[in-house]
Amino acid sequence: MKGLIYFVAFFLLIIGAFGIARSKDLVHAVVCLSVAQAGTYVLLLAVGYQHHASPPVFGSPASRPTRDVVDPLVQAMALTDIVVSATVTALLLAISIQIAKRNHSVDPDELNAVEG
Amino acid sequence: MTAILAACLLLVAAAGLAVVLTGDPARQALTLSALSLLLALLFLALEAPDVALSEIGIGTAIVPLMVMLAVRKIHAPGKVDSRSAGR
Amino acid sequence: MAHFDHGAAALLPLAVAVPMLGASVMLALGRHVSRLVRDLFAIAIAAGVTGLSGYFLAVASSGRIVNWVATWTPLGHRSVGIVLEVDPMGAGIALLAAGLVTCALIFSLRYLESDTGHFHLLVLCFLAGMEGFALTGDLFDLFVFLELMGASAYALTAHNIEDPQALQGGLNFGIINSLGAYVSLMGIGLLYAKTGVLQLPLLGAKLAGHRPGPLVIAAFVLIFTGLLVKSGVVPFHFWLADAHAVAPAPVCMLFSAVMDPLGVYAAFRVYWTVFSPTIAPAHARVAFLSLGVATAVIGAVMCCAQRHIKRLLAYSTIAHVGLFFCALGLLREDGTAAAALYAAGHAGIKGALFLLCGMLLDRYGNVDELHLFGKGRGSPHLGLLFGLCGFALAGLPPFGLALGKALAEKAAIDQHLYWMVALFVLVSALTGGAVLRVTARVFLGLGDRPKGDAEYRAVGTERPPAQRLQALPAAALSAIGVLIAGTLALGVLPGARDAAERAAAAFIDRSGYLANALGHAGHQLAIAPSAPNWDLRGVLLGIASALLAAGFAAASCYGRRILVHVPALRLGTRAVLRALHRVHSGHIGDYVAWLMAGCAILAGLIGLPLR
Amino acid sequence: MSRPVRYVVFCLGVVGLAILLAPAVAHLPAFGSTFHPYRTLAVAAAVAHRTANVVSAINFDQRGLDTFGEESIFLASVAGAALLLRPGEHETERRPLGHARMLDATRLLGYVLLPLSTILGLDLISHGNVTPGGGFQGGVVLGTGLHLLYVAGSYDALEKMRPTTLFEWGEAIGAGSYGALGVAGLLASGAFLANFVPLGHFGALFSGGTVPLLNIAVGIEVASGGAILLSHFLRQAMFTEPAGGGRRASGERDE
Repeated sequence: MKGLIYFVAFFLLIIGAFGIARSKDLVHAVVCLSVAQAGTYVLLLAVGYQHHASPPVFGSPASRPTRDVVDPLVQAMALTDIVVSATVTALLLAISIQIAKRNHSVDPDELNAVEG
Repeated sequence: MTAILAACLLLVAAAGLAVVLTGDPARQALTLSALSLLLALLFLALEAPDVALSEIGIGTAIVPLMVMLAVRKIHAPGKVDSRSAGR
Repeated sequence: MAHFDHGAAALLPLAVAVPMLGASVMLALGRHVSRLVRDLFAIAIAAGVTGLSGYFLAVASSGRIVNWVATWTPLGHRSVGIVLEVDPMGAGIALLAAGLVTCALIFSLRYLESDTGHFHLLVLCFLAGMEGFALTGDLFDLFVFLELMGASAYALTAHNIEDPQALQGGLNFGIINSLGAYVSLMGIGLLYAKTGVLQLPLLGAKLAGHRPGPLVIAAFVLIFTGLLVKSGVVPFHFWLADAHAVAPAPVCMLFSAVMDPLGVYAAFRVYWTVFSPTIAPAHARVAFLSLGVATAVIGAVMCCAQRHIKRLLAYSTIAHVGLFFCALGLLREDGTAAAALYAAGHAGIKGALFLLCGMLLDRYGNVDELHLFGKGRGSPHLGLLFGLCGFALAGLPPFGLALGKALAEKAAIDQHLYWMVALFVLVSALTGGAVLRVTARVFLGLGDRPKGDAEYRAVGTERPPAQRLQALPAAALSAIGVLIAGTLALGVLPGARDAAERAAAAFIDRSGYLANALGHAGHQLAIAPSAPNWDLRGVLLGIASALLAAGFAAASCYGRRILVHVPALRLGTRAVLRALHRVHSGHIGDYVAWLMAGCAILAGLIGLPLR
Repeated sequence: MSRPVRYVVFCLGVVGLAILLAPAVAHLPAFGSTFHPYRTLAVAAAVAHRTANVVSAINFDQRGLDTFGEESIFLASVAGAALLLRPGEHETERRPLGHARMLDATRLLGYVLLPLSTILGLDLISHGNVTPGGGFQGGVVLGTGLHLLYVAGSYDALEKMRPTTLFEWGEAIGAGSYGALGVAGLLASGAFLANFVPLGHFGALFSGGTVPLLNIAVGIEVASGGAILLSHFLRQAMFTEPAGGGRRASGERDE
């Protein structure tokens, strides 16, 4: 199980990066970036997991927390990470839209505004 | 529990691969929301309801919506090319 | 480092909160007030943060300032909170960031068109990110502020949506930096899995005394990947030239002068506080020095090969980052002190050069060296300042940059690393020489009139010709003047070297950092006997670099005449440059591939010697 | 670099990473183990501050500075997207004319979902300190919920309900209150973001001191900012076009 979950985490990171490397469309590349980021969520939550533990939320007012819960810190980190993902995606999509207008293409192979 | 977790993980990996291999960004918006949904399930299985809620809100709604709007702007026929007149 | 100033400690978070509150006000009111009010408001906020950071520096020089945010002070060795821990190095770079943002805002008083206040808002967010990044003592908090700097910086880079280069530069910047940050976050996750803490001082305490196992090495490599991307270290540097060449001049200045050095600062902060007790300096040194040398050499060569002046300056920043890495990579107090002075001096000069580029763009609508050939004759003031900065960049005493360079060379000689002295002299001569070559061609019209400038693509303009400024705006000139004067002051004020050495001693003092974080008094640091700033050898090496730079500039102005007679040299140069150009393709896919390869290279550099 | 060369460089990197990571993962604590030292501390600290949702306690109380940074990222990104999606020099923004022709069923769905999503969003925000969810999740639901009106095809209604200035004010107030609550903590008890409000009873609606207040601040910011973000993308995709371009103003409509 341990091998599988960490493998999936790094697999998502690498496959996302690979998607950017082979991308023929900037929007596609931006989406692949968010796939790469999904790997970080999986890794963080895997680190904090504990078998037979509950979510770190003690809903009912009366019960004092006595049971074991999974690590809430990695969840807080993952939450922040998700916000970052959404905002970066928004910015990069906005830039891609403008690139499409100026260059009439969003294929990285055909963009040559900067080089050398 | 372990079986559910393993199933979720394999589905997430497959969905991630699918998103990357979907060349057409318009379809990617759909595969991406599928990936997000599976991620949310995985997060629930990992006892992280807060994260699952965020992922559903962000990953299945806002980001695919932005992707679709961006694709519409970029790839709508005639939309981009008509810009050349303005430059 | 014994006493704490609780007043200063309580105020630490304000360095982040004040610019963010300013940004909120800007968002609410920016549309509804005049341009001037927006400008003055933003300048006032940045100046306030500058004052605050200056106060921190003054307090920190007699003892670290520690703030467990929201009073989550540790019980024993544990705390759930975030710690802000500031030593003179951290306060110094925070001061540099705030001061340069103030200069950038003053410069842009009449520079950028913006009718919503969003530009100012983003600059304030960027400032908040840099301040948090400099002051925090928590690994995840570092990531958060890295992303805050990033998000504001991507948008600022692509600010000019009419310019394809700006857009592509912004996109490459955004994708590579985000990917680097995610890789870092994975490393943070691994380290957290092993130790269960996130605060830098506590992480160091957890790792102390253990042999560096595969997990620690992996965490080191992953965390450093993101920080090295931010610093622009080879092979993570590709985005840097793209972004720095195209952002509005005042923003470029912030990128080159503070943002990249902040990446270097964070890398060594994390190394010293977290990893130094397990990956010993003797092992890590090889990795840091190799990266530094590669970065310095590739940066310097690419710098000389550019004709887009801002791009040239960007590669010169890469070269200097390489030099900082070499000095810090000695992993000793003297090298660290030298790098601090070097980076501060570099910030002033490089900042001034980018602002001068902004004025060139303003006047001539172009920053192509060959296109501008001889056109700058009408602006003797700009030319004079440009030349002065070129000499200062090469290491001419008594600028602060030269002082840092001289001390770095001294540190290298003390370690018998004579090749490193040669590297410092050569790289600074090449980068300074490239700026002098620009000065000679543009402002003096020296050398052969270059051919083929018509073939070159137009260089992105920041303002349509009708709106170009004819007179040099006083505000902009004064910002440039302050930057150059500040660098000069750094070199001539007595005590600059002492202050840097004390800051360096605190920076590498891990046990003191830990003790202060836990509320204990650290041990007393031995204060070195006060030394004069300059010694003869340093001055001579500085003058030699400056002369070499002038010689190099002359040679490249008249180079074609020489090279015609030496076909082998010409062909060799051309082949090398062509290969380098092909690698620096501007293609995001290539950059991602290099990022992955860079991870592996870093892993090899740090992991193999430990096997 | 050519594509094959790029793939070779990439693959070499991946091979190196694999060699680095495989033994590292082997040295990690076992998956699902009980080694979570931070968890133990964080739960105790959350209980001490009577916050039933420990994730919220960490986000807003124990590590409130991280969330402050996160909200700043959000503020910067929304402003950045607005800056980048502004109409260019040669572009105009066309006003939408009339209503889109939409299926009644879709429309109905939109109108039904709107109040539902509003209620859900408000509920998520207000109970963030006791149940899963919080300002961010609720804000996202609220912000997107408004766009159901767009799905319902009534762009005019959306424009009326979503005056950008008002939302900018909302976002500014949300982000500003987070910082202001931090400064209030500094003034009231001498530490930025200190939890200075009475803590209430464990599990109650208003428990956890500043946690529900910060939740509301974030909720306002994210709902307004999310609405602004989506509206910029929407305007860009639907109504921004080259000035004098040959396209008819009311030519194209919804998908």
